Amino acid sequence: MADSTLQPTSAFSHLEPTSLPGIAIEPRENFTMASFAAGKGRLEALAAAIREAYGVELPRRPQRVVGNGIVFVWLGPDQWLAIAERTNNRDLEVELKQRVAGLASVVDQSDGRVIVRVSGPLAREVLAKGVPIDLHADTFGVNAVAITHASHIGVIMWQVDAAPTFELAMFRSYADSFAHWLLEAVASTVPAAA
Amino acid sequence: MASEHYSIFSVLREALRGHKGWQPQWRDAAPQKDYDVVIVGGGGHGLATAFYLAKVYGIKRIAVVEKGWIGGGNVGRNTTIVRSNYLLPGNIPFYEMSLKMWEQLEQELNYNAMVSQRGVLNLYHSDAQRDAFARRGNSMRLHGVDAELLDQQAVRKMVPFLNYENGRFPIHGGLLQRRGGTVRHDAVAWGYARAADQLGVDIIQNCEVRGFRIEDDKVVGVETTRGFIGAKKVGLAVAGSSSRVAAMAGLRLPIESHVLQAFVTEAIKPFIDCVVTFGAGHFYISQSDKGGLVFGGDLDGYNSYAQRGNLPVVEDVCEGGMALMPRIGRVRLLRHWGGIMDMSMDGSPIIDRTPVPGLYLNAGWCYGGFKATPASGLCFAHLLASDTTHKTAAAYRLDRFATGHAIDEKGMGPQPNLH
Amino acid sequence: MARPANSPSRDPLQPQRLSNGGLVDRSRTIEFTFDGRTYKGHPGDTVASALLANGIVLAGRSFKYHRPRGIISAGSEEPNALLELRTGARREPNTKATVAELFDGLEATSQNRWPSLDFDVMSVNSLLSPIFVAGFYYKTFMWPAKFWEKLYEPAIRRAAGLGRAADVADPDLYEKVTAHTDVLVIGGGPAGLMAALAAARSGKRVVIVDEQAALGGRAIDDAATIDGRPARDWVRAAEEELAARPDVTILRRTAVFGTYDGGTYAAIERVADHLPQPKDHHPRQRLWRIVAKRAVLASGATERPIVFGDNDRPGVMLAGAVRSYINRYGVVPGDNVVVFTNNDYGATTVTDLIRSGANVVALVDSRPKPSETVSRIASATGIKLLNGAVVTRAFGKKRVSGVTVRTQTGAEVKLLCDLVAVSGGWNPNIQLTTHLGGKPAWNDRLQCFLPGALPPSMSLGGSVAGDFSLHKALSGGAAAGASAVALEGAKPITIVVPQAADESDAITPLWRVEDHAGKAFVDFQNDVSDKDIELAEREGFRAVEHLKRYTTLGMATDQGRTANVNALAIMAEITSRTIPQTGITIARPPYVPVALGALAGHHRGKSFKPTRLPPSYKWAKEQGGVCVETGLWLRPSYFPRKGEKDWLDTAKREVNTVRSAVGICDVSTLGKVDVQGTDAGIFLDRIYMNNLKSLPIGKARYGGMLREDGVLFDDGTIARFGDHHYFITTTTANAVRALQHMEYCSQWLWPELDVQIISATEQWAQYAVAGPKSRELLQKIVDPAFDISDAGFPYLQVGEITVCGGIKARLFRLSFSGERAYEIGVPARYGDALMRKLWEAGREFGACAYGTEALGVMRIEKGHISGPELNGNTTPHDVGLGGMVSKTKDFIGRVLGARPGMLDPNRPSLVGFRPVDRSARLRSGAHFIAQGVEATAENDDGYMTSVAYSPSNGHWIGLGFLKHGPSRIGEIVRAYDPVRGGDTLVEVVKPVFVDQEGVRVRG
Amino acid sequence: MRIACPYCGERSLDEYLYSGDATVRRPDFASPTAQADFVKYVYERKNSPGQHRELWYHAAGCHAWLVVTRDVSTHIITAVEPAKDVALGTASSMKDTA
Ligand SMILES: Cc1cc2nc3c(=O)[nH]c(=O)nc-3n(C[C@H](O)[C@H](O)[C@H](O)COP(=O)(O)OP(=O)(O)OC[C@H]3O[C@@H](n4cnc5c(N)ncnc54)[C@H](O)[C@@H]3O)c2cc1C
Ligand SMILES: NC(=O)c1ccc[n+]([C@@H]2O[C@H](COP(=O)([O-])OP(=O)(O)OC[C@H]3O[C@@H](n4cnc5c(N)ncnc54)[C@H](O)[C@@H]3O)[C@@H](O)[C@H]2O)c1
Ligand SMILES: Cc1cc2nc3c(=O)[nH]c(=O)nc-3n(C[C@H](O)[C@H](O)[C@H](O)COP(=O)(O)O)c2cc1C
Ligand SMILES: [Zn+2]
Repeated sequence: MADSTLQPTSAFSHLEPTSLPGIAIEPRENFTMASFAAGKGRLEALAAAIREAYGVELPRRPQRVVGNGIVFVWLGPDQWLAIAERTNNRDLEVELKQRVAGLASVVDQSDGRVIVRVSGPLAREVLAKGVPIDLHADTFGVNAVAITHASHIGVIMWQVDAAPTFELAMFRSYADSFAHWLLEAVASTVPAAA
Repeated sequence: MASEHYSIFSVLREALRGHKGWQPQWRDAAPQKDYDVVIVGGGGHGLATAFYLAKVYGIKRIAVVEKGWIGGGNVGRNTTIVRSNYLLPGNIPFYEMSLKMWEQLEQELNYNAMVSQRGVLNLYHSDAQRDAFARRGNSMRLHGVDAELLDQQAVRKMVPFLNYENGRFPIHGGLLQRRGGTVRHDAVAWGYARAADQLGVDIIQNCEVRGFRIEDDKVVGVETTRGFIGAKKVGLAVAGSSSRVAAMAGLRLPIESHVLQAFVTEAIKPFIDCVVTFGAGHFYISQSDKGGLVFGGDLDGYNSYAQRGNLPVVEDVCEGGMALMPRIGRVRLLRHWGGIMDMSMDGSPIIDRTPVPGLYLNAGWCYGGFKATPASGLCFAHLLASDTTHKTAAAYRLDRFATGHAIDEKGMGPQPNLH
Repeated sequence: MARPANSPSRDPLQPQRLSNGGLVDRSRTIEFTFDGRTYKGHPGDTVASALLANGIVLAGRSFKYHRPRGIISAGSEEPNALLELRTGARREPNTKATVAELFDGLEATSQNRWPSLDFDVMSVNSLLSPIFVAGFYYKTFMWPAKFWEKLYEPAIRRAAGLGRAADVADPDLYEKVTAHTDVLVIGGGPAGLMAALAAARSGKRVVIVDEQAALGGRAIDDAATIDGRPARDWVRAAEEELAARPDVTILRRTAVFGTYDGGTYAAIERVADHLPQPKDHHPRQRLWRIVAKRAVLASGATERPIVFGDNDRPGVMLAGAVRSYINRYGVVPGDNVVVFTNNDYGATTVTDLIRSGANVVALVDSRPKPSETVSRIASATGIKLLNGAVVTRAFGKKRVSGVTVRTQTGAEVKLLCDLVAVSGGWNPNIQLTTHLGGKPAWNDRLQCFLPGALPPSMSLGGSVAGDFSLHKALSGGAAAGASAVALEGAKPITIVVPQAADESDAITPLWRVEDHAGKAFVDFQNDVSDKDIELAEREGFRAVEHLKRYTTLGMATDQGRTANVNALAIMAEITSRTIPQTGITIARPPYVPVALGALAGHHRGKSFKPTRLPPSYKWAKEQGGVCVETGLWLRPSYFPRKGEKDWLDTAKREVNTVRSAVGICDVSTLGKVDVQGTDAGIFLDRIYMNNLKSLPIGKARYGGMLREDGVLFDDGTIARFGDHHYFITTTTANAVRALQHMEYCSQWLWPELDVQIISATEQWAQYAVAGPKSRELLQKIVDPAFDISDAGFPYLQVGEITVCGGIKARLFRLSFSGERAYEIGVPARYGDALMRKLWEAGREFGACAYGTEALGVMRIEKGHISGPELNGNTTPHDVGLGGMVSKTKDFIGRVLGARPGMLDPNRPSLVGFRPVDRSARLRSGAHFIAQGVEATAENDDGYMTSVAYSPSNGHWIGLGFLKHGPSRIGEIVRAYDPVRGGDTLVEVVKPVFVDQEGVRVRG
Repeated sequence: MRIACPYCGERSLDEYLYSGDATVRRPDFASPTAQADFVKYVYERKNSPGQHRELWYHAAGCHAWLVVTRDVSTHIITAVEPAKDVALGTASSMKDTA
């Protein structure tokens, strides 16, 4: 919205991209996101429509699939979150409404959630200080998704790559609280200065 | 039947002869063939009921049957708080009567149950909470019950050890009932048992009720692990086991059984003088005469008969504790345990007849029935003896759910685990 | 007493330190203080081993009698040696000297004594001990009644407790970690190490924990031999192998303290307790939540003493602890030692003592005939063996100086000594098997309780299972580890069990020595003697749980780990029952006491709960907005300006501005739920009490949700955007519960409906723009393509629009204030910018920002209900919304809402109030009493729910529930508020104070 | 306690909310005995020890309502099914008995 007089602001007031030995963290907000839920009896038709439009299979378990410029994250039974970079005014709500009209209910979530990326060899150790699920590579591999909580804050998280890189999405209003916890967990994990 | 009178003199006398002369505090009675009244459940309420039946209503042949050892249920595992700072007219007079009875209890029983009116302070953290407490305090005052609304300064003066500086939910003040406090839980069971025993009540331990004998639609006795015991009337005071025992008579109650945990720390030098409840977290605390911090929080939240809880609630409660009193960070938790609560659908108790003639019900005490022990005993005894409702317990009817007269202090509706 | 002549020369500063042996680092000497005096020790010491190295055994005073007490054990079962560690904010009461590791500069102070440990005035209690028997206070202090609280109890409380909590907040950090594993091995002794090796070699994930600083368990304490080499070497090799495997986690200084449902174990790691201070940003302790598919419990066993006269004299120590001090710490706790045992393992202590150069005065073995092991030891060492003999009494005061022994013939002999090593046998550490309700099972041969039914997925290895010898521990551990992974689907592997001795576990029970003189303690810390047990029995407290509660036996910081079995055995003996008939008290978590800070972790102070910030938060702070906690949210409550003296002043100005011009308020915190699907309309009709079928597209309507019991649960607006598309709002407080309720209805009650419920609360930054000038203001924001004139966008209209040059937005013509008003929503990332824009645009209209205070005032002026009226006990009729309740459809709450009690005309119902003296202030929470009657409960007619100073009226106004309220309009009643000293005459009025005709909302 | 959400996998107690007996079903509002039926439905519970079929909500997870079969004396869980499937009669364990 180049011609708009409104500029977006970050939900994080003190989280900057940071790289420390063994771990890097980065807030990520510039996405367009939409959640969609299959209408009753429309699940297969919806899956076909997505296949048709994006060439990927909607995951039926807590997984995500990466398509061409779009990612689908399982969000619960018969529900997904579609995520794409927010370039060229792309608006997934609008886009999906066209493609799955009559098959699913689509809701814009681009602003509802913000994402924090945590990566590096210490990522699992840091996250285990707030996230209660098993992040072992054999259990939670690349593209695995979990809806859970981190330090009392609800998160949807997934693994991006084997670095390992994780992304955690949380409601926007929690961004600062989450960052506060995360920085504490990072500080207590990286070897102390002295 | 032990009849010695307890006093410093009897203790000194016994000290001189190596304490060889003490008698059992109550007889370990064997069941007789039948009784006028059989009370099922040797907890605080059952024992108190037996005592008042004998003492106030002159009933002669009374038995209390207990499946384990007396006092082993909730009376022996609660956080010992007594108070009458209720909100609703159905509740206040009852709990106030109970508090008044606590004030006289030791002389009545000749047993030191350490009734200690050290004050119960409920903290508020917002204007809305303050006003809700004001409503409650005013309700209490209208009933002639003591209540004070403290501002932050007054609270600070009284309990300086709380987190006033960087709390997530600032402490704005508190509702104080000075006459509230704590009572030594075990002593309540033992004191009532001893006093009831002295009046001839049979206290029968290790005797579990497994069924009711019902003839001509009327209860005529109980089947127990020690055989049949006949009874003209049977009163249930089995707290967390209410549904399962009532089911033996074909009844379904408006009750779910939930687990509540309690916690005690290592003994430390006393610094908490009153009972404090944290209005913004699930946490309340007092310090026992031995020095242990005794505290608790919310129910675990799920149906249970297991008498133990789970880790998330342990953490939740301790988080509340640290939020309220960050200086106890290095004090150690010594033990935590659980009890089974007869959570009623509106959070208030039931003292009533049942649809089965001869069978009477005292249940639904939730996690607040310890403070009710004396009044519950008296009102239940009244009902058992006279077949009429004691006027102070008139609201505790079983049919109030059908008629739409729930007594819902917390306004949580028919969700027992939310009360 | 003199040190034996043959003893090797020792460090004069640590007279009891051996010149070699143990895991301590003699190359470094560190200093610590105890009661202000400085001593030396080595890294690897515990405070106890360092004290003992310095020849100190007196470590504390007992709880009740203030008897001098020494170090008894070398582990977490210690009942006596409890110290205050550190000072100031880090002061840590009741710390077991036997667990606390030494660090340079450590400060330790003894407890429960005044003025000093050596001379404790309170030890007069000891003289009064004939009175202070178990339960004496239940019999006394009752007269006069008043004196209990004024006199007796304060005195009791002064004596209560041991150490002191710090006076200020704990400065250290704590954290929590969740770990998942295939196999959790609890205990790093020989059994645990073998179990871990067996499990790890199969490739499974293993976590092995031990509460001590070093692994090895009793194999280290006993300086055992494994595969022909010192156990410590074998342990090191095992550790190295485990450490090299990526899927093995070794946690030292970590005690598993609780077994919970579903294979969850809690453990506490003492991350930095062995350091002067935690490292920067690092925690002092860490709480582990370990989720394990299988657990192998290899927790070993704890030795128990024998009860005899004055068995609490400092210098009377558990035999196994004596061995630990010699072999693990290189300290010999005494020079002339009497060993008193009823079992072979205890007798082995002699060998270690002799090796360390101590003089073994005698081996007193209560068994009439020497066992093979005992004969072997006696002949190898040449010590004096007294069979069939018992120690009847220890003497000495602050340190044992000798014992009286009754020999097999009944003769009494005195033996001089400065250390008595006692072994009454071993109690397997079964606590973690009972936390889920498992009942221990008595074993007659071993004379101890073994685990009974185990928690699901737990198995046992080593002495906890009664496999007492080292050989059995190793093989039992290996088997447990192998079978645990086999059950998890690992291929069976064969593991070679190393060679080790199969020591004898022969024992003949002896619980207490008959006819002893002096006081014989069973529970040291709580000062419970065998006489107290007899008294309890006499008074009818025979059930073990009664015994415990009456005498407080087993209730101290050690939870009776050295006391409980002895106690119940004595009770069994007195009541002529067997031990299994007598039973054992239930063990509860935690296995070792756990700092509360660790159980709270990160969640304290401001981090107790997360904080939610609304989109305009930053802007509001810049504007000086004062924010308050609303659930988890921080919301601006008012925006003070210079010259305003308080919040009230500010709120008045804000209200006036809204009512005369325009104001802006962040209402983003309201719950927002998107409801779609072909049955969305039917669904909403079932969850709202009012009719929604007729709601046209592009319109919004107010609605009320009931609980199934007919009580009003929540209210909000329902907007319709399309045929099958609705957007509803809930109150801020109920946002989460309302969503949950809707999901319950759609998934459980009516899963056949085609309805999709998606929360959109955080997607939209939503601002109320209210006041006569609101449209003009918005006109400057809303893109020109959209007609927001009163005709084009009337009251209750909703629409999808764009603002500020193409930003998508939603506009709702709703009003909580009663003014012409809108709510405008934009995607939350633009929330901050839109607020700034509205602010700028509003300048020319004199706009203000307003917070929850003004919001509250205006809704009260309009008689709109909110939280205080939705208190969980009110019906639609109570709040004046009875007319909205549909009579034609089914909806949640319909049927039970029609019970007689719910429709009772006597229920207080909503009306308004104003003070008769218009300058008087009203307060919510006041109760209504009719004039001329007494202020009593019978005359309580209701209560005030909400009050506000109404700038529009120039006086205070209120809403409240009053019996027969609507028919009492015009009546004057008392608003009685004794807790705040208020008693105000108020006039009952209609609950609308502004624009009663409701014309302003339409503009 | 850990509950295996059929969608998310096994999770700890703190992700879930308990919501009571799953064996009672909402009665017909139009029945002549509706009021008595609703009283029973809303208030009266069997609440017996042993196996219990009960509703849980995966609050911190996928928001599914679940029917959990659990022994309330041991806390051992033997089945977890989507409430939606149970209500529709399509849960796998129900098919078996149907
Ligand atoms: C952790 C916890 C904290 C609490 N805190 C407080 C508090 O601070 N203040 C407060 O007022 N209340 C509190 N309570 C609640 C209070 O303890 C109970 O409401 C009250 O004790 C219940 O009454 P009771 O004493 O008669 O019950 P119990 O002591 O439980 O007595 C019931 C007895 O019935 C026996 N029984 C059961 N079934 C049978 C059978 N079939 N045959 C024979 N006997 C049977 C049981 O064994 C038991 O002994 C708390 C409860 C718990 C668990
Ligand atoms: N022959 C006998 O009569 C006899 C009797 C007792 C012990 N023993 C000896 O004991 C040893 C038995 O080996 P084992 O491995 O079974 O026991 P162990 O005592 O050697 O090891 C147990 C380990 O578990 C740890 N531990 C206990 N509870 C714990 C908890 N909750 N959390 C974390 N750690 C915990 C302890 O610190 C200890 O290191 C052998 O060396 C054997 O010779 C022999
Ligand atoms: C008010 C109160 C104080 C307690 N103080 C202690 C204590 O100091 N030490 C202790 O070990 N247990 C203490 N307990 C807990 C009991 O030991 C016991 O766990 C509890 O009564 C439940 O019984 P159970 O664990 O046998 O089921 C206390 C219990 C209560 C109710
Ligand atoms: Zn789930």
